Amino acid sequence: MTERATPHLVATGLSAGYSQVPVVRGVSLQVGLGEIVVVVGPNGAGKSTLVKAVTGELELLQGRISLESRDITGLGEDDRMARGMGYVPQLRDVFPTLTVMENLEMGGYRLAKREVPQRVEAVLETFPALKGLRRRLARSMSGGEQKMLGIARALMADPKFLILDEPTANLAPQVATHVLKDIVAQLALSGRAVLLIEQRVALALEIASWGYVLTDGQLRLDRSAKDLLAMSDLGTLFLGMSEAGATSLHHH
Amino acid sequence: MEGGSDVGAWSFYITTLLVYFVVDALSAFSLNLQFGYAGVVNFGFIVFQAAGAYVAAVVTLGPSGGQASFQQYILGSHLPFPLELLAATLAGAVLSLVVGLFALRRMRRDYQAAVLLIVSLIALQVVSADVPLFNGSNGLTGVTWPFGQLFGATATGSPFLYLGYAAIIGLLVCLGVIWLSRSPWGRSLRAMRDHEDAASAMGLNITSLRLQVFVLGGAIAGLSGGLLVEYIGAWSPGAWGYAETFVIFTAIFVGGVGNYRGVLVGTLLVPIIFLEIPRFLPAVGYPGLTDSLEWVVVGLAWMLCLLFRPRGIIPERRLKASLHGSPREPAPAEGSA
Amino acid sequence: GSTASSGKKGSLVVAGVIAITGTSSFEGSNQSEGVLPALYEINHAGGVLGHQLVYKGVDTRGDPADALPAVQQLLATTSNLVAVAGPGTASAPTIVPVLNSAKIPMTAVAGESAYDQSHYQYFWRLFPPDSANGTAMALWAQRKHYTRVAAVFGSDAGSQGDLPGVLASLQAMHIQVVANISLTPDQSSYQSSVSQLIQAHPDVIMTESDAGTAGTFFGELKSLGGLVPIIGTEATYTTPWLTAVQNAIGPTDFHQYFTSLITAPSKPTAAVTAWNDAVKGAAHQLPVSVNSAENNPFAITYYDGIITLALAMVAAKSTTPSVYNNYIPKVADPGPGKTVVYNFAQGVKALNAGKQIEYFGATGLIDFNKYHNSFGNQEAVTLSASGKTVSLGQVSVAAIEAVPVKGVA
Amino acid sequence: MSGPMALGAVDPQVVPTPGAPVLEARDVAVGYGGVRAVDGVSLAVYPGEVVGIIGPNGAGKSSFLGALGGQVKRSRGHILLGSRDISQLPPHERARLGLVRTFQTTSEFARMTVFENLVTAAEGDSGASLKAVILHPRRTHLREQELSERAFGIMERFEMTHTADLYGRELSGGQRRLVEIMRCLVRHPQVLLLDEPMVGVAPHLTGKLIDDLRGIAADGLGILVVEHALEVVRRLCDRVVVMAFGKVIAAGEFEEVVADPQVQAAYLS
Amino acid sequence: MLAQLLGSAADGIVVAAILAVAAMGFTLQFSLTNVLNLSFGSVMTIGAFTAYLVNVAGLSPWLGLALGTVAGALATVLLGRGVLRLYARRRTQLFEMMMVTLGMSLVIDYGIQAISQNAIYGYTVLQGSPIRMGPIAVTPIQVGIIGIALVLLVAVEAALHLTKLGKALRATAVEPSLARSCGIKTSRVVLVTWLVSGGLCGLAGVVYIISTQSVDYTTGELFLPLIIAAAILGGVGSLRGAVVASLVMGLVTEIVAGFGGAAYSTVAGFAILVVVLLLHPGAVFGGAEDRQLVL
Ligand SMILES: Nc1ncnc2c1ncn2[C@@H]1O[C@H](COP(=O)(O)OP(=O)(O)OP(=O)(O)O)[C@@H](O)[C@H]1O
Ligand SMILES: Nc1ncnc2c1ncn2[C@@H]1O[C@H](COP(=O)(O)OP(=O)(O)OP(=O)(O)O)[C@@H](O)[C@H]1O
Ligand SMILES: [Mg+2]
Ligand SMILES: [Mg+2]
Repeated sequence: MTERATPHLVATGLSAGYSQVPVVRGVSLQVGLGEIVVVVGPNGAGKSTLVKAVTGELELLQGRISLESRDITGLGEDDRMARGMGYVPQLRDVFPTLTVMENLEMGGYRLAKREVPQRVEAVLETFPALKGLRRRLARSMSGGEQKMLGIARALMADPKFLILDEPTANLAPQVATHVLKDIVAQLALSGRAVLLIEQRVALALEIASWGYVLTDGQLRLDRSAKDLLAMSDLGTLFLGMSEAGATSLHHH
Repeated sequence: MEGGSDVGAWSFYITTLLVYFVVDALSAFSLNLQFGYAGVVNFGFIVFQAAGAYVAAVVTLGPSGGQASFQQYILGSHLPFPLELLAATLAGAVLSLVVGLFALRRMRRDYQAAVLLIVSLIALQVVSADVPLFNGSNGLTGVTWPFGQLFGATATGSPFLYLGYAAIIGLLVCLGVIWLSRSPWGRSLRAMRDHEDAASAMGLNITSLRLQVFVLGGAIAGLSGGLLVEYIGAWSPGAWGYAETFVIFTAIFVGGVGNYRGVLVGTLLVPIIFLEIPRFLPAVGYPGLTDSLEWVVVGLAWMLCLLFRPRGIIPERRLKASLHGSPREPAPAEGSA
Repeated sequence: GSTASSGKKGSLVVAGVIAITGTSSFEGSNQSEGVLPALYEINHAGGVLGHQLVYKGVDTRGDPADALPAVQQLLATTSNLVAVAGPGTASAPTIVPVLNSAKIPMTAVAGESAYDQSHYQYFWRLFPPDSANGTAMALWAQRKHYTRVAAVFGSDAGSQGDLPGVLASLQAMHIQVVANISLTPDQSSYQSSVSQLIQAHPDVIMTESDAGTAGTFFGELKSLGGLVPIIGTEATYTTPWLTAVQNAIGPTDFHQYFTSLITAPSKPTAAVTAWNDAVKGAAHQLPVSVNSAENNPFAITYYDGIITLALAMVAAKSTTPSVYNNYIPKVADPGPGKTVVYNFAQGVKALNAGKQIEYFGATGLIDFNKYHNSFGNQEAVTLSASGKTVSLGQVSVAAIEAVPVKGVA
Repeated sequence: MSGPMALGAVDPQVVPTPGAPVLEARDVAVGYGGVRAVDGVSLAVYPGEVVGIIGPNGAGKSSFLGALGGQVKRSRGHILLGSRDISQLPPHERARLGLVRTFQTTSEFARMTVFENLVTAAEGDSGASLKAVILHPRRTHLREQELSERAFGIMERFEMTHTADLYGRELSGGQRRLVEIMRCLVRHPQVLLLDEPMVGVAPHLTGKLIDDLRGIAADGLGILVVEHALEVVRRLCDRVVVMAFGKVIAAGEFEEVVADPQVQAAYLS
Repeated sequence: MLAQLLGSAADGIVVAAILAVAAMGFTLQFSLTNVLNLSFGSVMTIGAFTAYLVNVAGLSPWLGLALGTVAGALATVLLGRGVLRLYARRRTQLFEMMMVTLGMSLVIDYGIQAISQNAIYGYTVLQGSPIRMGPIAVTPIQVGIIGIALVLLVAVEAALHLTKLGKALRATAVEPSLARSCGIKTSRVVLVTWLVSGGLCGLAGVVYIISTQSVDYTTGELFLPLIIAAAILGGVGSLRGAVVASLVMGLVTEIVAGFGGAAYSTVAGFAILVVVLLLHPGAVFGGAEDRQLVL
């Protein structure tokens, strides 16, 4: 794997799960600066679980995680975020009883006070739909609007390493494309590291540089995105797809 | 020495505890149906038991002598068995219907709990202050049990018979509760507990379901009150402070919410063992110190139980689909390759 | 101090069946203040037939349902139980039959009129029924020429007992009740009740409530300038109440305004001296100061009850409850040729000398009627600024019984 | 296709007359305080038809579905199921008449197993009432067996059999979505309202879902589906309605609607 | 008639001020940690006894007020950190936690009963002679308590909605995990919640006994139901709501008492809650059902 960027996040031999029962077993992955790394897999494969282990929401049963070659295995969620991680969870990604502005301020919790207004404006620029909703409570917004807010919130801190768990869920097609092709791709271009989970597999692989296929809690493939995209049998082999499904993967 | 320790005294003591166990088990089952299944946090539970107790008392005490007699009450009459227990059951049901109509409105569950707690306080104050109702804070005395003419006037005079009588009623009702909660109706209750909007979008009438379970629970509470008052022969506001509701709740938590075997164990542990064992502690310090410390011990035991068994001694069991009348064995868990 | 004889024979238990925790926990305090000195005196005089007596508190928590197993546990585990002090108001209906059928003599303190005509063989009551105390208060008011009475009673069980007697007696004596105020215990403020009271312009307040409530109420009454004479029931003449109200309105005003009607000794007697000695002897065991225990009418009554029971055991030459029970009136009631004794030691001495005795108690003459009730004259007392009981006068049993009280059987 | 035991006892009034819509919304509006989320939407769904609603985020699609299902208060307009006006009925009565829906935010029963989630979906029918349970135990038992057959059949189809005994709260995001949909399939509704049913569902299962939905529509049922994935909409829907700012801005066949310049401007730019 | 009404209304405002201080503390704690803390009353008692002991030691009653507040804050932090957190680590659920706090209140209350020998202690400080205006009579300290309540309302409300920490508190209350993933140190934030609400609780204990003029082990426990009622009536989490609700309940109880219904005055106060529920069922509905404990 010589062509990969210098690793920013390195996870080795991760096992994590719920009530001491591992769901994800022995997964190793790395994300380098300037890279977009995609994890794909069927429902229930353990993608979100893997991500929660990386953010620290779930305690590790086994394995180590390092960020910028420093071991962060023992750190709590808040400390990991303080080291430049950002996270958009799949579910529960906004503070429902806070307004849009307050949500964004929380996203920029660790920023200096005077930086916040600037960042808010910058982030709202990327999601114009939120502009008119500054004082709206998050729980009284539409599904897609909430998702946008969730992403915007995570962008506030301008994280060096961003984790997105199905960020395009509930988003209208052009917004989804905007998120992946403009925002995420732009982040990578500017030297950030991105770990992305997507069900819009083809679209994700298009922008990604590296991809992992996770099924049943274990890594099955670890290839460059181009290689994965070229594998015509990717869907049938690893994602349990029928022929029809596999074609839809490519012409999405 | 006649009054001293002998087999008789011990067996009376144990019998009393067993009668209480039956009454508490009824309460705990009914509360578990309401809380564990339907998610209704009935912090006013004891009021419905009290309603049953008062009604069972007054319908057997005979007409009240009014202000001139040493106790005044309403509804005085001489109902024979089993009408007095039916009246008690009905009292619990009717009162819970009335309370349920406003307290079960759509609101956050913890608010609802607090509202019902307040109902409990209001009821206690009204009954204490309003003497003509149920003789105010002095309460009612002289209640006998239905088979008094046959076996001796007071239930404590023939405790074993009373235990048998209570146990049969208790057993039947508890089995009924178990059966109901395993039925599709019980499952609807759990659906309502977990997601009201989804449940109603599937055609469940939330308002009616909640009221059903509240009234059913209230009826059982009333019955348990009737059984209790016929045994101890007296009933007064001192017997139904809101703390009594918490004792039953704790029994459920300690035993295991949603699991009737757990609930039974909890009922045995909390009201009986937690609250009785400290009576055996040796006296220390000034008079009263031991009794205060007893409660400290009860509180600590309570907390330790919740700490070491957060899901209860026998936690709620997952109802495995294969056990559920399905002809098919569920496929073993496999990857989706 | 160490007792005269110890451990020759096994000790015997006197149980106090009473609310020790919960809202009526003051009952437990009253009781131990009387029973412990009695036991001290008895044990100090060599015990009963060589047995030492020990006290065991049994907590009813003020709840009949809790009281029942508590008492049954007592009966099951205490083979050497000889007597019970109590039960108190809330639990009596459930407990009296149980103790009676277990054949344990009890000196009950339940004021309910249901026990005015008790047929329980083992039930003994040295207390006046609640109504008698109320009648005495009304008589006292009449004697003081008060014409406008305000009744201020707590709404809790403990405080409601005397109210019907008060109201009925006032009615019988044609004294006007200008306000009848009920206080819910433990509120943060009673200002509205206070102003209601002031606007009724009473010339006297008759009252009973728990101590905390009284402190708040009278404190506010004073700060709004509404103090008038106060006549309290027997229950107000207990330390917590006295302290709370004294604290709230200050000792000077307290002494000036406050009177309480209590069961009273007819005169300072040898029995009262014995009682005072006993309290001092037991002081280290008591939850309150010697002074307040000495003046607690409930405590004195308990004391008399236990001394009487112990003397009955000596007279019967048996500690078997069913045997000595019959001797209880024999050692207390007055009669021709009986030797009057004022304390336990005297009684034992006289009995051992083969005499018949009459125990004249610290509360005065004891004379059980056929319902096992005995109560004496009532006395109006107040507390001096230095905390001593000052007698203001007496209301006789005869006067009380002469009032045609209707509605309170 | 009703089995040996009809699960959804259907009100005769609700059965549409031939050629008439099974669900009709007339001038429906929803407001939240100052926000006009739905502003006079009229729309009809005919038996056997799958109608898609597309539109930008915040267009009012979910609010409209909420008004149809009774979860959200209408400020005006009427809703007809068959020939019956159901505008005033509470959600559970609409459901009993055969109007079944999913939610955009999944609504699984968290402390019930997947299996129980499915069988409970049929509970709204009177078969599960206290009365039926007490008075007809035998019938209840048979009904349970029938239901569990169906539930296992559906779980197998969506590769969820291995999750049958997992609690709702133990599911992954996509699995929750599948439970949400499977619950609807347990019933025999007249009309199905689906709010973004495919979000988070792995691609190969979306294919199956499309086939299934088309299949049951063919049995004479009306389906109204809100969806952002255009590929899905193209393959699933007979007709598409485009909403923006609470109003319908275009309607018709998929290809012609997406070609509409107004739609292009509002939605696809 | 009017005089009586005015007098009662004035009394009602005094009662309301005491209730408001307690209800603000309670509502804050409840909405920010999601623990329905039934030991809140016991902590009030701790604050009250602290003030009493300061008085016994012959120190200034104002110091008693301050130390009572501190004692409430410390006790709450100790219980929250030392006890409740243990349970949270074991994933105790909302209602089980309520039971835990109930056990805690038993231990504290009866512990205090044991230590205080079950006696009632007088606390007659800061009384002063009443200021009279027609039928209205209030003591200076009562005016002071009303002032304290208002100042606290404004201060805490502003802190909660205008400061970053306040917003972080609210964020943590709804989505603790998401809050951590914003870099918020939730455990520190929760500490602040305990401190502030505990301080209010201790202060409430002291002002309560200044009014009742006595303290015993049941002091707080008996006041708790009223506090809970006020918190709910005001809408949990809303300080303004808690204050308005306290005012309504204070006025109702005192006016009912003033017109002869003293025995039913508390009942009337509670009945308000019931009436509001009947007339306006949505009034107290709000917030997510599936809150998690934040400890
Ligand atoms: N409870 C509410 N209070 C106030 N406004 C609301 C509420 N719910 C939704 N809205 C607003 O109403 C509008 C329509 O929302 P709705 O959820 O119906 O949109 P949608 O079309 O489903 O969007 P999406 O595709 O993002 O799910 C949006 O602007 C939203 O912000
Ligand atoms: N809270 C939980 N408790 C127990 N098991 C869980 C929990 N959350 C998830 N699981 C289980 O862990 C497995 C992996 O879940 P995860 O959410 O990681 O899947 P995923 O790959 O993200 O799927 P999806 O694409 O559907 O989001 C699933 O089988 C699920 O049942
Ligand atoms: Mg996932
Ligand atoms: Mg939507």
